[in-house]
Amino acid sequence: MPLYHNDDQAMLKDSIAPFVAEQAPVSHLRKLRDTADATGFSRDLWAQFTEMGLPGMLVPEAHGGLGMGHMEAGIVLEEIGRNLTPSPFLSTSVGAVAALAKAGGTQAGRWLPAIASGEAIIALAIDEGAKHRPDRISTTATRAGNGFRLDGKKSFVLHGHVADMSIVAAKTDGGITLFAVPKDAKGVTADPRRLVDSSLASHVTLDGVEVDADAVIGEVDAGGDILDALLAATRTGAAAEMVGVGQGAMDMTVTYLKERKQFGKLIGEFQGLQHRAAHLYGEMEVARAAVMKAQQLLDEGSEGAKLMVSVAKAKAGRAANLAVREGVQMHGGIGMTDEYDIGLYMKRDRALAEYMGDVHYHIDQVARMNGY
Amino acid sequence: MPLYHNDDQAMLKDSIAPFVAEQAPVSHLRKLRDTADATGFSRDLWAQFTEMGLPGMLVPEAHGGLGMGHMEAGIVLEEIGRNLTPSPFLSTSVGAVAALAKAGGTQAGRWLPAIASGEAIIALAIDEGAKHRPDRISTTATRAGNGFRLDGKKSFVLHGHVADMSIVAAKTDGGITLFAVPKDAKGVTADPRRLVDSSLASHVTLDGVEVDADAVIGEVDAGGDILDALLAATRTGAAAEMVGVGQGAMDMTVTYLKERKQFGKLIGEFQGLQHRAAHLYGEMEVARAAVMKAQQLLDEGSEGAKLMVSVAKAKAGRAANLAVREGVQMHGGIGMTDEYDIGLYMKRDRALAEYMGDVHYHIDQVARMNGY
Amino acid sequence: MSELDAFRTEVREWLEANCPPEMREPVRDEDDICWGGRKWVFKNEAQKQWLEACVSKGYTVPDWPKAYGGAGLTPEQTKILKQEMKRIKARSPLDSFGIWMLGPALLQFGTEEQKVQYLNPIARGEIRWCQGYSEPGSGSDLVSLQTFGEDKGDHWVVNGSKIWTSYADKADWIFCLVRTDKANKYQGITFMLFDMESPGVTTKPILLISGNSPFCETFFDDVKVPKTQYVGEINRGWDVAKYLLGHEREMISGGGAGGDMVSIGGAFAKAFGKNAAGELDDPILRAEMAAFDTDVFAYRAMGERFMDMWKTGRAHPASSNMMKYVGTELNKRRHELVMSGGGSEALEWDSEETKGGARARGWLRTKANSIEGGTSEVMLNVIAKRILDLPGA
Amino acid sequence: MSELDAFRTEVREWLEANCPPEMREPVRDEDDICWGGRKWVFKNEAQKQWLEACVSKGYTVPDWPKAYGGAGLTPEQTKILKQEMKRIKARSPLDSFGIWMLGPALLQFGTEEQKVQYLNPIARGEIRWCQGYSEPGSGSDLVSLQTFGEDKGDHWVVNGSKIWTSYADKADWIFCLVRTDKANKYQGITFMLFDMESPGVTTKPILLISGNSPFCETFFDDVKVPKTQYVGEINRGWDVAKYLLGHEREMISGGGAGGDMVSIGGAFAKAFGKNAAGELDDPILRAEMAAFDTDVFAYRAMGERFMDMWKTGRAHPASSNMMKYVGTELNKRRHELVMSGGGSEALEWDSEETKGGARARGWLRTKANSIEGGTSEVMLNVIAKRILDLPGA
Repeated sequence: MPLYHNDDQAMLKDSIAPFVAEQAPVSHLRKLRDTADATGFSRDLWAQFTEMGLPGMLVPEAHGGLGMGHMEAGIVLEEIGRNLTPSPFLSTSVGAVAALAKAGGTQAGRWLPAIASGEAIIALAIDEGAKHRPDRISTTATRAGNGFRLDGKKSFVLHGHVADMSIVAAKTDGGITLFAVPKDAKGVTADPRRLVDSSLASHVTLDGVEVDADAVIGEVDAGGDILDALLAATRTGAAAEMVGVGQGAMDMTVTYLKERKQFGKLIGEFQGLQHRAAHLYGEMEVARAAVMKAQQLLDEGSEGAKLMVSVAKAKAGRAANLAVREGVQMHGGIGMTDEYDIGLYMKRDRALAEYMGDVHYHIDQVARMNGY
Repeated sequence: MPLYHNDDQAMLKDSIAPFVAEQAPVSHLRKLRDTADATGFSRDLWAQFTEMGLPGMLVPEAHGGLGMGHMEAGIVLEEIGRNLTPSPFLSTSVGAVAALAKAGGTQAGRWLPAIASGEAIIALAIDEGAKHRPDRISTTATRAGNGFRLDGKKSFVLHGHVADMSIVAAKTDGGITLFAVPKDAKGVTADPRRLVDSSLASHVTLDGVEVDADAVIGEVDAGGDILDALLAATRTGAAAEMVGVGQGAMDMTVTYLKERKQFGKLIGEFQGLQHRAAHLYGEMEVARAAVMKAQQLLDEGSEGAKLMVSVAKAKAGRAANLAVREGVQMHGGIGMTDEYDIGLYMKRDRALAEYMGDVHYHIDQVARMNGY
Repeated sequence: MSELDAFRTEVREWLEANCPPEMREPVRDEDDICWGGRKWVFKNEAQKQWLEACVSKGYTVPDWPKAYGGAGLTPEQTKILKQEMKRIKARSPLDSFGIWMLGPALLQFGTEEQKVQYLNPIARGEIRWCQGYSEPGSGSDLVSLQTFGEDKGDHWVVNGSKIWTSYADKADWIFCLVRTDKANKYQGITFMLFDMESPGVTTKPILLISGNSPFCETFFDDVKVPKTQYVGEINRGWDVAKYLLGHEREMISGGGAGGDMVSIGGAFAKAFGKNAAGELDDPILRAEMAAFDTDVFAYRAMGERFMDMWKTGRAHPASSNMMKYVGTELNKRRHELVMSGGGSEALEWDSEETKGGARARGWLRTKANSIEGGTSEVMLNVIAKRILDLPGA
Repeated sequence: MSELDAFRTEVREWLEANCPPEMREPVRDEDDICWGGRKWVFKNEAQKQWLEACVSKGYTVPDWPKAYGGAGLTPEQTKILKQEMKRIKARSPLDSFGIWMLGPALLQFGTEEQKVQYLNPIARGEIRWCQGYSEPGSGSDLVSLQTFGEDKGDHWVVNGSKIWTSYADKADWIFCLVRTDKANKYQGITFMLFDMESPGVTTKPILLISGNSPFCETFFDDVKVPKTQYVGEINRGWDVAKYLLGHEREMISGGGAGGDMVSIGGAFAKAFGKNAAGELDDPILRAEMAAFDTDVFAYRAMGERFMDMWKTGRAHPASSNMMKYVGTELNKRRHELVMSGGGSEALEWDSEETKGGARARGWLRTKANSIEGGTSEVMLNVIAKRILDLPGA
């Protein structure tokens, strides 16, 4: 497969880009923020997403979805990134779908159609501390009655306070097991926090939460692979969204360079800024290619996907960080004001960079996967 | 003490700078190189150094030296760096003197006056592998007869093939012990290698070398502190020399920017290059200050010296590396030719950066000394 | 040296007796800073006591002459006072643009009368000043400013607007660059002083990305300024401004110079835990923090060197630009690392545990460091031109 | 797809039968490369066999038409051939500026006669070409070149000198930019071809900091060039040169695209040993190597994407400049890390163990990457102007 969008994908992009730009531009985020929206996203917008079939893009056709791949999901995520659109798309339609589709079984049968129909919002309860350490899960699931009893604390759970179901990673006797914990389960408390980018992420407490045996996603003790699928999909998706954030910030900044005058010149005429903008362009292009490669390898089910996913998350993190930093700096004083959008890009970038492993985590993974 | 050269130090600089520039400019290095000099430096030049009292700058007055400090030695080293002068000054007059002065005793009494009088060249046999790891010495010194028997291999021993004495760090039963191994000791072989900067460094093999008990520098098993003194002095000196190398490269490059025309302009008019040159200037100034601070703390015998020495070696390494890289790049094609001096600065910088711990080693030390 | 030793002893005893314990606690946030001024409300009794004690000794501006409210200390004595205050972690008794900016300008360019009139209330924290330099259309190109003062014989009538006036909504007076000659770009600006309560002055806070509003837009609508209220010469305000910009940079950049050698990696080691080798348990972040610490410790040495040279006239006049450039870029990098170190917790914007998103807001605030007081790009231009003497820079 | 599968099988079998085992060993140094030409002496029988086998199939230039010595393969088939060669680690049968540079120029701008005349000997490795672009006074400002060809009716008389002519001392012919109209900067250059044995041509190798001399200065003293020996139109050689510069960048940058995903950290892990956590036992160097590997793996993806887009006409025409910029800067960084990884051993300049200082010389060689074929600065200018459309760039 060549590493560019084929005709179908290009068509998808041509329909998604104007849709998101019109329905959920940055002003949409501002409105939710300024009205202190308590959901974290617009349910009306999600309904519009549903009309276009987006929530079920990655859901297999057998479960009522479109059976598309990560390359296609990435197209949507890039536009979400470019417009800073608050949306449960990444956790629900990418991360949760990847896990459920990989696992199959009861929970897949129950939730995948509900995701595809736009009815279910799913949260991913993986992290436990302030940093992403999925190899050190201490939430426990102990056998109790017909099922399990879950105890632990989860953090950085996007949409955790409104999700219809949360995928919870827990330690079981022989490994890691993933559980589908429904919204109304007793003993679950979600304490939502407003983050720097105005999104809401919860600290989730699981205090003796009892679930049936069939709440297990996949098999008991065999959640490692499913968790890996969830992580690979979510990381790649977050990277695609960051490419959108970085590209949006860069485009806005390049436009500004062509408009703002200082010392009797357009500031874009100054070679110092030209070279930095050109360097940034190169970094963004590299990041974009890395993300597409990760999407391609995931879609192919390739062995090499895991390495490329970490490369993509790290590289997109670096490039988008550069884009928002250069963006604010090149905008000068007005870039520091809440009135201008560039600062909002910096905030969203920071949250995405941290989500599911930051640059440092993934560079370290690259080293480990290469045996050093 | 203020962190600039006082009047005496400024006077010293005013006499050293023209002396080195006249007697041992870059052409002096070229001549040694092109005649495949087998010593590694000019003994005539060393005699001139001696006339000025330089070899014994750091030697206590009681031992016939000038009893000066690292700040003064740094003045000489900076000029050595700026002119790429091949010289045993760093190993003999800085590293060895620091160790011998710290240790006192027989070996100090024997070698310090000889250093001050310009008669003795001393080599430092610390490293064993390709990287500087002074905490992992495997050369052994075992008690034998009246003294010790030394076995092991040393590497990167500058002037090792011509030194009158080598300071050898070896493992003894209860710690590290330093030995003064004279040139003619049986079982020592020095295999000199031409390095990238045309200097000569030896692989030294110690094969059952027998030395008397009084060859111990300081006390048996108590060589750790003396080694620390040697390392601190040599690292700070290498950092000062790198400041000279970086400054020399930067000055040459800034001059070139004012002479070379491209696209009908002096290339120094291009803001892209201006900003990079200005950034480099800042980095060089930071490195210079760090090196002076390390010199000051060493001269004061301060507790904080060790940290600052690593900071200085690392920062000078980074800044000088930037200076030579920018130097070659800004010179363009001619910077790649052997005919122009800028490439020689790049080579010397690389050797100094590696000597007694590279940037990575010292940054790691900074972390360790700060408890992480 | 014994005179200085005696002074040190005296200072130490005085501080012991006069600096309230609450004023030895670290400054937690903006609220712990004492800015003074007509509208000032002390946050607590200790803050008031501490200011008054310092005012009585001239210690709010220790190196200013006694006639202007200072203590008339020599540079050596001033250094000792600062060292001793730092030793007991005493808070600054008074922060003030009057002390940092207008004061030095008046000391350099003011008449004797002006010095007495303006400096004493600054030293006592009675008048709080703000600075009116930038305008919406100017930015880095400060000298293109348009705010105009029309000559009306014994006064000017000022019209225009300023932006980035720090705390203009809380200040009593403003020092302000006003164009008084439209024909002459550089030599057509006057450095004026006037009361913010003058009719025609209005302010509007600017909401920043950090969620805070330390700056304002300030509008002048036919503001009358007596022709006695200027510093230096009429139409030569640019000289004063340039002098002050150097001073501001010195302040912004020198800020770090006397600071502690606090290691960022050391500060986070506990949160992350350590591996078997005693290393902070996030290897790549550890490496970045260590590289940063190395740069910062080196920069601190430069701060010390810069101050030592600056005070004795040894520094290149433009070296404050270099300090400002390097220092502000480092500070931005520090806060990127602080955010990484804090992880998802540091992202929280208004939770109690994070003190209302202190880390995130602080991180965003630092992005202005390399813009305010001259952008990094302008600093680099100045270094290229004035220090490296590059052509056409 | 089955046609391509059949082709793959065929290629695989042919390679198995025709690529000598010695030609499947990694290239160790310059001596293992086959450049061809009139003066060429094969290093061994295998090198000769392999070249001849490829020539007979047209595989030295597989995508050129058969009439010009190629195999006439489609892009898909060419890709398969390359994949299969890579699979068995086959060396390139023939490296040549004729293949990389002059060939594409002739294919684009040459007459049918010229194509037949010049391309066949290139494909067969019979004529080795060098490139005469830069001059001592020009550099990045290539179009300022001064070498002049005086019009003498049926021929030019060329005077001047070129610099950075790769292997000019070993080449048979040169393709060369010569000014033929002094009044017209861009439209006054002709892209000429002539024999290096023409009277008046002399070459002088340039000693580089790496100690090697792959480049020469080349002097033209009344060199007679028939007026048939040019490509494109007279005075329009700049169009050909620009086209070729793009191609050269594509080559320089695309070089890495097909390479293996070799990890630099992985390569050094053995030398350093590992700590208890399995990490390369030099934590800061490990971090830098890991950051580098991340960048390189990402860049490789861009190389693949770039080639896929370039071949199908989807790439921005200036994107080869971006590839060149990013790729060459990465390669310089790689060699800095290789030197650090090698420590003091890598500093050795002529010892046997280091194969005559191979690492140090290789490191120094890479410093030219961001100068030759257009400096990084020129690349950034082009990106700023042609991709970002910045004003005045």
